[in-house]
Amino acid sequence: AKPLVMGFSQVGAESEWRTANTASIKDAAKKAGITLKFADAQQRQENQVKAIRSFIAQHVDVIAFSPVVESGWDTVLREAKAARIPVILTDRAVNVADKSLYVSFIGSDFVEEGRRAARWLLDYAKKNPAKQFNIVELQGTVGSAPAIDRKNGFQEVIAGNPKLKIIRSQTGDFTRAKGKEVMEAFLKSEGKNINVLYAHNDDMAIGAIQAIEEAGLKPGKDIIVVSIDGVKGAFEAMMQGKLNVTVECSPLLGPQLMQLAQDVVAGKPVPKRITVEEGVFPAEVAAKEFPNRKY
Amino acid sequence: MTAARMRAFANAPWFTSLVTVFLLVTMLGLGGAAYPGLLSLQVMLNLLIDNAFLLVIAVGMSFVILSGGIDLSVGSVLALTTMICAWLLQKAHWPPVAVIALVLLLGAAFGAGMGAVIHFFKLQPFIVTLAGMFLARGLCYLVSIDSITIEDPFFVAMSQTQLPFLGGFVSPGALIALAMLALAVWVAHFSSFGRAVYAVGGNEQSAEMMGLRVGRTKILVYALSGFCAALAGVLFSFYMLSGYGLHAQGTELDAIAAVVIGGTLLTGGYGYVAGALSGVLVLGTIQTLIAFDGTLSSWWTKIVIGALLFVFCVVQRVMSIGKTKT
Amino acid sequence: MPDCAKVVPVLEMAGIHKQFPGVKALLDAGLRLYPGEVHTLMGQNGAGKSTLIKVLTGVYQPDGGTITLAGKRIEPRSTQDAQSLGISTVYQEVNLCPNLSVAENIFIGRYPRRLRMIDWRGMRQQAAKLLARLQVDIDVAAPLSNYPLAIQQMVAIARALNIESRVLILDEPTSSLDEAEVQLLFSVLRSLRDQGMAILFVTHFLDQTYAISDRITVMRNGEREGEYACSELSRLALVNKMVGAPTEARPLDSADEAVAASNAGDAAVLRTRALARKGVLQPVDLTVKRGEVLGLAGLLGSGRTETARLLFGADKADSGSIEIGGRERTFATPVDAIAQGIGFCSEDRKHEGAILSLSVRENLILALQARQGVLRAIPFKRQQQLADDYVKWLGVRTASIETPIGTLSGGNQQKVLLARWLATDPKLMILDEPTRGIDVRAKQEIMDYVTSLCRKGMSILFISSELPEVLRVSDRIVVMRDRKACGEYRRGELDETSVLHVIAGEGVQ
Amino acid sequence: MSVHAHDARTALEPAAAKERLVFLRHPLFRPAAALAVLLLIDFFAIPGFFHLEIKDGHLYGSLINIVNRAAPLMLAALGMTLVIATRGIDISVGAVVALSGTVAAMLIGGTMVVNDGVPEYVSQTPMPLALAAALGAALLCGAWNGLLVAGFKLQPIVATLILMVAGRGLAQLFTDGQIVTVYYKPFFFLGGGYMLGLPVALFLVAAVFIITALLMKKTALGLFIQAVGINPVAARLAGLRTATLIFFVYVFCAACAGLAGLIVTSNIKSADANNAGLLLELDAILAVTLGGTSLAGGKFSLVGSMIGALIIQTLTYTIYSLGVPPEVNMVVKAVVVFLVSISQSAQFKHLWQRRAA
Ligand SMILES: Nc1ncnc2c1ncn2[C@@H]1O[C@H](COP(=O)(O)OP(=O)(O)OP(=O)(O)O)[C@@H](O)[C@H]1O
Ligand SMILES: Nc1ncnc2c1ncn2[C@@H]1O[C@H](COP(=O)(O)OP(=O)(O)OP(=O)(O)O)[C@@H](O)[C@H]1O
Ligand SMILES: [Mg+2]
Ligand SMILES: [Mg+2]
Repeated sequence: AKPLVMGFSQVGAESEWRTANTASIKDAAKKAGITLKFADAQQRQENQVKAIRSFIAQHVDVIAFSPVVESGWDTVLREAKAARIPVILTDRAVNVADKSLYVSFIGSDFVEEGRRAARWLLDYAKKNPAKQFNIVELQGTVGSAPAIDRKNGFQEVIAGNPKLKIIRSQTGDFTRAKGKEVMEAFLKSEGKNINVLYAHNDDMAIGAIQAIEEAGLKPGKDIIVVSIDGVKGAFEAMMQGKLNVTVECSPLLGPQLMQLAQDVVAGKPVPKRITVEEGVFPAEVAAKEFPNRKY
Repeated sequence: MTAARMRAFANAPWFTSLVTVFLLVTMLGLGGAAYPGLLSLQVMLNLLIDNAFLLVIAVGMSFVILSGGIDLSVGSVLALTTMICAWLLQKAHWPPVAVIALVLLLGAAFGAGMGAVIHFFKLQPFIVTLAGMFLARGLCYLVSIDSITIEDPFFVAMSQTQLPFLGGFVSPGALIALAMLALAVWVAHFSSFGRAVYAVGGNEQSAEMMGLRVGRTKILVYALSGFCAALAGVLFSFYMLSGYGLHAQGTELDAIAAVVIGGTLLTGGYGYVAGALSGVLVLGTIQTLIAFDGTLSSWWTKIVIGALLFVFCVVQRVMSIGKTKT
Repeated sequence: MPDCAKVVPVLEMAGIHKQFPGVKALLDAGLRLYPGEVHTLMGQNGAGKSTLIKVLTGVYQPDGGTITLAGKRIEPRSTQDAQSLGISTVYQEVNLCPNLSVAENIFIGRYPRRLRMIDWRGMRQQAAKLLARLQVDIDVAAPLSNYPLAIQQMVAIARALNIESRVLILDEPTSSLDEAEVQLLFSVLRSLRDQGMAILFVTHFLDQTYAISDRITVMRNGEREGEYACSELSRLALVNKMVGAPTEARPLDSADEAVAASNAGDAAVLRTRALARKGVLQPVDLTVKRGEVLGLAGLLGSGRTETARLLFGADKADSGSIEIGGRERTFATPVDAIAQGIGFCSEDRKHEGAILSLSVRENLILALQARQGVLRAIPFKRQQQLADDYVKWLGVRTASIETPIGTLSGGNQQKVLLARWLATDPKLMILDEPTRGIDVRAKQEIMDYVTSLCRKGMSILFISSELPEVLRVSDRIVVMRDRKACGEYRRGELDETSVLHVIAGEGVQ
Repeated sequence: MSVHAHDARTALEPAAAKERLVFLRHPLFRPAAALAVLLLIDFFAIPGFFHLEIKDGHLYGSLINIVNRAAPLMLAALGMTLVIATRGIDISVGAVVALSGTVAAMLIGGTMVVNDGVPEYVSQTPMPLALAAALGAALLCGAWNGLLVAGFKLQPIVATLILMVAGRGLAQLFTDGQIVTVYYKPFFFLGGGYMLGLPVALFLVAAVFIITALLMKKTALGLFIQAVGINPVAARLAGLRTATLIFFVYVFCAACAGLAGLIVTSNIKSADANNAGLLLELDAILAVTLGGTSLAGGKFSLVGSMIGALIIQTLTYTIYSLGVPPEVNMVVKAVVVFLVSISQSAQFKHLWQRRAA
């Protein structure tokens, strides 16, 4: 039979995480014998729409994409539906009135990731009942979905607890350099007040850790560092005791996606929402887990 | 004699634009040979549909660049427009016509404001519009950090209407963009405002000495660009049905590139508004080629875009050598 | 000529003051202009003529003084103001838009319209008609920048003529025109005068002044020196009033001959063989000998400037060769020519000469520095000394050597550019219209430099639209016509009329 | 001839008064004043802003932070100043930063070997070689830009757009889109080390600045670059090798960007091809214009550009320190840029004087 053709529109290559995501999808496609049409949108929704339109024009068998943003997909998805091409979402959901416009969504739940980070912190706080926890937050790119969701999830959980308080919050654009720069400023203006750093991704945490060290403090001890993603660098930091915990957000959805695509095209019923197995990795397990990390 | 006529032909001011069109056709031809299906009618129409907003922005940018200025704020103004549209429609429940009228007005006013600052304080357009870019982008987040989905029936209808055309379809947005282009070409070549723009771009001091209203022209140019950016924002709202602060990042560079590729000189005074169309199509074609190829990784995508731009610009340059006044 | 006692002036400027940083350009200057007269404004370079005109036309705001037009006080704030008041102006430096077509440059701001649209075809026809009145026959749809300065000047004049106005102001309109064109312009001006228009005319040519004007206002150092009826002022008296001190009785008239050096050796400094460029210049053979002045005469567009540019490597020749000191050279860029000891003073001062926002000193040393190379900077002290010396020697009127050259008057800019090349001590100096816009005294001085430089062994290729000037300084004259050289004559073989015959293609009689 | 009496004294008096305040008219006065005002606001709004202490044998404090962070921007602005002076623009500096940082990081690379919790560092390529390669890559980029602008006579903005897009792609290609972490201590000295109590990056900037300034003052480069920027046609006819000059400034600009890339990489101990130097070109151009250099080319001020870069970095730092909510960052930045540039315009001075009078 002719190999299955999948059109995949990726957000871009803005982070290691994303690159791992792309690599996983490409590998899995090769393994599954699926012809992958890959298009990079360079972080822009309009480019994704263009790519999807060109997939429709090329009559691919199935379209998958990681939406840059949740809103604004109605029209083009309708065109896909009219062309009878099933659509699978990865990584992020979309916000459309008609849920039949896509067959399935496979990916992580950013809000839940924020909650998990907060829950870990609550647990930690219980072990040190006497202390007050002043938190500084390094947000992702202003307006981006992970930044908004991870912030909300985190806040939701710590809201009821007077001992946990966010004293500073600023964007670090998901990058090491900005994370470091912003943390430097925080350290200057808040100094010893800061007990906890919550970073929306590992990269910013790694940058901030450098800033903390340069300020003469011990990350992981003087300031507890909590972050999200679970990239290799985070594990290295944890092994050195500089990072306390990272909440996994797995980019390795390639195999699951390919399986799903084959099922969809074969006409098998598929669940509307598939959540990826993700863990929470505190520093204690870092050394053991490190060899298993792929990205 | 024929040699002389050839020379005159190559020296004609529209020659560069012609070269651009020729190269565009060549590129599409080669692409069509390599990727079957590329030359289908709908793909060509998609080129228009998907780039309608960019075309409108590039039209406004053409005027600014012809007048010797630059406008970096257009992408942000577009985003701000989508945001205001979405907010007014969804949260304040305004009627769509009022919303569109208001945002177009706001866009023009925003541009005029920047133009006034540029003119009265004799500041550099680059810096003023850069500040405008930050401002408009920042205002988006003040409206809402999150994206807002637009459910207004009129916008939805504009988004989903497919006007049949020779067996394919075009969107209303694409038609609006083409109409805007036609209007702009008329303004540039048959109105005294348009000619004043060229004069100011050619030599501002001389234009002043010849008794043209340089200040008024400059302010109007930026107002026009702001208006176009807002119109592009409305088209974008049709296209995406959402308002979002991160929409259209970097569009200003695309627009500038489109204008320049279309044969307009960044130093002002030389070029054609119609060139914006060929510039936009060149950029769109490059993207379509890459999407049809479908094997490029994210970085190869960038490298190939760069390479295609390079080939295009150099060939364009070599073909029109000897005439360009830089 | 109107009777000044009875007629009221259409325009009166009085007590005008204007100060620039470091310069008092106008000090109590004034002017009276009557309907139906041609009034010439005269004065040395930097006397304030152009500034006075710019104050009148709203380019500059005066620091004090009054302007009255047809009995009403006016305060033009911008050029539009002045235009709408009926004052039409041709400025000294051509102020047109190079990117627009010739026709548009004439009509911009007041297009002929049809159906509320610009009527392009009508505009081109009218433009062609207007230019035909000045006997210029060119493609009016082509961009202005395609044409040499002289044509641009004609376009500027055509533009001014087209404006319905009471007052017409021409600031050195003739500086790049040849004799025939000047005569044409004059006949147009006379007919306008007869229709009652008041015309203000600025020139440095005494002949032209006496040929056309009814009255003369002389300016000196930013002041009005006096106002005279043309018929009552002798040439010598006029010059004395401009200069401020009685000059020696030596006639400064261009008609009079100065004695030239004529010590030309025989060694050729430069020789071209069939040097040509397609569509621009047909094969030319030229020889310039050591210590001689070789004049190039010809009408506008006869290819003199092109010849000069090829010799200097500003444009690349596509056939033929240049031989210097017996060795064949090719010049791809001016750098190569400069290395061989050639200097070139362009006719287009504003676009090809002066670097406007750099200081006089920087402009002056630029070519010398370029020849020395980027790394061997001329010490600052030496730069100052060079600049000071040349400014003094050529009598450049400038607040200091550190003022931007753009703020100097036109003639003074020209002197600085001349100095730029003199400083490189070239073997061959190409002077394309070096005396354009230069006052009588300075012109005399420049001619004297030219001859004295030759005495020191420098060779000069001299291009000028003023035939008498060419005749006077040149040891030999090559006449050009239709982009090729059509004759070579030694000093004395030709006079003005015979040159004109050669130019017209009739040979020497 | 009627002559209006004119009171020359009234006209001259203010002029005389102005002579005494001549420094007010110095082109650098206004950028410097803007910076001073910004610092003054910081002084009142941020406690301990000017506080400096010695920590681990070097100075530590907000001011040190600002200059340290501003170092890459200052370098980029230095190169950009010369490009702008020739009427050009280089929007590829961000990509060059990414590229040079990537090359250095990949060559030095190294792996962390954890022995009993003590990390050890090993380098792959000798560091000097790696640094030379990184700067070499930057120079190549500059030569490429220079070739397109000076050789092919492409418009600078499109010519450098090509590298802006493709350069970052190349960097990502080298790293496979991963962040390359460097595990080699000596390399960190460049962007994170201290000498005589001050950041090493500061010395690098100072060195480049001094070399550039000397080059501009002691050779004729400065004059030539201005001449080319103001009137390229006249400059060529005066015998300048305009193409060579233009080629040179692009190479120089890329070299500065390359050095900036090394500092950035060394500072965060890793090369992030995706994000390093992102939009640095805009900030660099902004710095140059804030410093009073016109984008139309010609006269330029290196010191002005340095001040411009410091204004931008101080502003960023202030925003972070004041606890401005992130969604307002852009608005604040926009307002400050507006205010600073308006306050620098001559027209503003007129308005102000008229009000005062
Ligand atoms: N914008 C300016 N800034 C400073 N000084 C100026 C400016 N314009 C003119 N000047 C000075 O004013 C004086 C008068 O200049 P103006 O151009 O009026 O002379 P002019 O009589 O027209 O001379 P020319 O015959 O050479 O054209 C000169 O000393 C000149 O340097
Ligand atoms: N009267 C004219 N009619 C049409 N074209 C003209 C005229 N005068 C000059 N030109 C243009 O001038 C060009 C050649 O001019 P060039 O500058 O070589 O001549 P020139 O002898 O130096 O004249 P000039 O006196 O202007 O310096 C021609 O290409 C032609 O287009
Ligand atoms: Mg003058
Ligand atoms: Mg000539």
